[in-house]
Amino acid sequence: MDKTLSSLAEAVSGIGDGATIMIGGFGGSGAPIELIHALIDRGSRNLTVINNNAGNGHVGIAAMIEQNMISKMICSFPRSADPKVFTDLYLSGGIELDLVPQGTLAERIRAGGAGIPAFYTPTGFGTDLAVGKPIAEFEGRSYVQERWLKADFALIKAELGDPMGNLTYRMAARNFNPLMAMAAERTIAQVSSLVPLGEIDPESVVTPGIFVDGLVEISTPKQEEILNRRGARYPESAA
Amino acid sequence: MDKTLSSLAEAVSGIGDGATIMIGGFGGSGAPIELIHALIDRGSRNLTVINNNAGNGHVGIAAMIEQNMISKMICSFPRSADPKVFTDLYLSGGIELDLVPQGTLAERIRAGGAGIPAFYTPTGFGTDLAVGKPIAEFEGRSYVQERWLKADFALIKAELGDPMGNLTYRMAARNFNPLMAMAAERTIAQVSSLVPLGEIDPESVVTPGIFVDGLVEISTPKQEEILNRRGARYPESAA
Amino acid sequence: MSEQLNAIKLSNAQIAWRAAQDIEDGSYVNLGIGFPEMIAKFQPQGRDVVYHTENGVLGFGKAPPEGEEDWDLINAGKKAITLKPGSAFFHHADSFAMVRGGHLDLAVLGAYQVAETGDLANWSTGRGGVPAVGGAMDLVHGAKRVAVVTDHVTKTGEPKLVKHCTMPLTGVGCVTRIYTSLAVVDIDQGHFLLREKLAALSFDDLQALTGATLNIAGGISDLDTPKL
Amino acid sequence: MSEQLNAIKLSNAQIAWRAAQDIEDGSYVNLGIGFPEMIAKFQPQGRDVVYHTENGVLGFGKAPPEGEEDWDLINAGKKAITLKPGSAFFHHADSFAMVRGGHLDLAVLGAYQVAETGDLANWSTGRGGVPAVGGAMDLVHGAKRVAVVTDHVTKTGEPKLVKHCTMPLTGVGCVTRIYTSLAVVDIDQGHFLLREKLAALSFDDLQALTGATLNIAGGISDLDTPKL
Repeated sequence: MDKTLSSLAEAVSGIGDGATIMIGGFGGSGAPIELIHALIDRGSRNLTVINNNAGNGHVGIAAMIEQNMISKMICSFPRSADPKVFTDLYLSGGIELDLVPQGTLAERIRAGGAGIPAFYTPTGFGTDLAVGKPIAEFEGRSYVQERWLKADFALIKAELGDPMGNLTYRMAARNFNPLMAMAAERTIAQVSSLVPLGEIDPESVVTPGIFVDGLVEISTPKQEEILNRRGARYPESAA
Repeated sequence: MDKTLSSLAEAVSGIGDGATIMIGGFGGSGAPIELIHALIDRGSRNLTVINNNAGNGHVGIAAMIEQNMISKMICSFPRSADPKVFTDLYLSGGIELDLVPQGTLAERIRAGGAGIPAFYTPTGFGTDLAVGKPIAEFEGRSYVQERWLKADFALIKAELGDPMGNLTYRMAARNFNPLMAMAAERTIAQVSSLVPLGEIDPESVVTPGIFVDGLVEISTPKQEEILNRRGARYPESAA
Repeated sequence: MSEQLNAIKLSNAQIAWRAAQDIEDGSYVNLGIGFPEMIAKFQPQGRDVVYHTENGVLGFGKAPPEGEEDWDLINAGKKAITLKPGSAFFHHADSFAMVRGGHLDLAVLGAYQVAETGDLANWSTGRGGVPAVGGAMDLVHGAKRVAVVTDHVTKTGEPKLVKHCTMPLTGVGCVTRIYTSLAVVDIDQGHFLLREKLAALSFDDLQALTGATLNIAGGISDLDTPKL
Repeated sequence: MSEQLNAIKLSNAQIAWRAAQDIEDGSYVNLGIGFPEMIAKFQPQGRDVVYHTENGVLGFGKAPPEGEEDWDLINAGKKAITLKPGSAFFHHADSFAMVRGGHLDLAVLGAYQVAETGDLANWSTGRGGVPAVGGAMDLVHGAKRVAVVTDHVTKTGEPKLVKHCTMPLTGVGCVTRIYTSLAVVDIDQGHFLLREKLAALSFDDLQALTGATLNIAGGISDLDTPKL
């Protein structure tokens, strides 16, 4: 079993217009920058993107928005000082936003991966973000019903990967990545080091290979925060 | 911060009559035998015990049943060729049984730990085990509403533990242990090796210490399957 | 016909062999405790199959030699197993997320009864005793294909493929294919669809041993297995 | 009274210092992004506190020196952090299981408004722009104590402790204690209970700056902090 893909282009080749894509990462950590930029090269449009944020700077998801590839964002914290492109698009009605509390976002994605179509959470009860959602009382307390989230594709970033798709992560770059791996029809991981089968201790595997469909090695991955501190743009000609 | 307990007796000292206890393990693997036997020494009664099984042989949970400590079992597979004590007690009405499908049992315990009071699952729909439970339809398919499970205490077995309660497990002895650690008011772990703070790689921690209240080192723990193959009994005088 | 039937019907090993032929290269598979576990022995050469067990192991291999068991390394049937390169451990909630979440390509289970609607009864005879369900009710949901391996009839000659299950259900409308001692039958939109039968058995005789109509679409192949 | 108020009121650092005094040895604590993060600086000597951050780190320490940041090791405010011995990484669902599941001893957040019922408004002014909620709605549920650090009044002098929140709610009936620039106020069964106030401020003046009745039970202590 070898899930290794030969190129970034191959990795994103199946992602057509209108797809729903989960993209791992939280702020500048754990974002699969090379996969995102390969998707920008492919130029898919009308995408729904699920991520905690709506991009920062002019690379990664922010660059996808600048390239007008995204018609809807599902996230918890889309506000950003730079760039203003999401803000401007949102305020002009050019991009749809589904705002979800961060813990509910994580749990909805896990539910999608675990075959749980709906669950109840105290989060959001009595707030504007629960409007229209079913409410139920358990043991005298009120809870909001939330639904699973699934996607056509997940693009994630991992640290070690083996040919069967077993993955580990690097520090807080783990965040949403293992959850998204579970919740997509097709999960593509960029790994910083592709290691031979058997080199990842079965005790230390965070994402078992059953959740991963393809992986591509990017041995010195770009880090979103560092790119942004350098003022990087993608594509470079977009400057 | 040091959650280390000085003795098994201290570890179980708070477990009074009528308590609800989650006990880790699946069949012969992962059962905290020394903690269970300490609880037998303490002699608490009228306990509700949550475990996948209802004991095997004459040690561990089986010995608790033999000692008449348990008034109710919540489990997925209580059937056992040896001993017959659960069978006899159950058929004579001497012990209550709440039978739960194994995946639903795991998810209910996780829900208890995660603050999710209820969720929907396809498991059990249309069967005797869904009788009386709310049913809901999502995207044309029917699901059963299941409730969280919590406990007063969890007794679990881990491999490495540090003074803050960070834990790792040993192979398939992991099973229900990390979930139960999340779902109890007070979680007590027996660890095969107590290591200094900082010796467990933060990437490899399976149960973060926030879920653990006390731990006791049992450096050469008994293994239930091996005990049973030797025909062991607890207490030894019970033979 | 019972003696004649016993003479021609497949052994459990042959049923397991037949089921194994349908497991594709690269599949993630859960084999139920007992008879279904035998399928792993007949995995065709050159196919890479990853086996899942409910208690938190993916990618396990054969049983270890006697005396070399590590009893912390077991499968859901509590039998000792070994690891293959690329295996992983995880807790029970993640394990059943794999099951319920549709990540398994195939789950194979035993059966007391299977209805033409795909309903399965395999956990309780409904005759008292201590009920025990384990992971059966979870496994029938989520896997892309849910197959059954079973004798075609009970020991007393009653059909196990029926119109409606009379025993307590494990799941509703969940089975997609049945490998029996006499035939291979698909569930197709609430009906049995006969795919293969033993050459030595006439369609009418097979129908007589089946509790609901066997439909045909596109011909019936011979159910042909090696002697096992 | 505004100038006089500015002369006596606590600085943010002093409010943070006061809040830090109530954090018990051995606590698991989440400090909200921004002002609440300052509390960690004033953790009293000899108390062991484990800090949780939503993005999957438990047991982190101070910010690293500039130039030594690892940007894969950040907190929920996207600031670089360091690790202390005994730290752990976990994914976002496990992180919010800690929050929602009641495993934190304390969460401290900022506020636009807090009502006497314990309702909190801290995520949206309701005045348009891009809405963003982050983990605030999760954090207000589950922690054993949910505290707020805030100025007692807005920049224009309006009370932030009110009868009903007029801004969009973050959570209903969730706040248990409020540390303000003038007082320490508990929420007790739907009412404000004044625990401490600046000695320089009369009860009547404090009441005038508060949007709902300040109740008293068992006396009012002086809110006394070092100069910070």
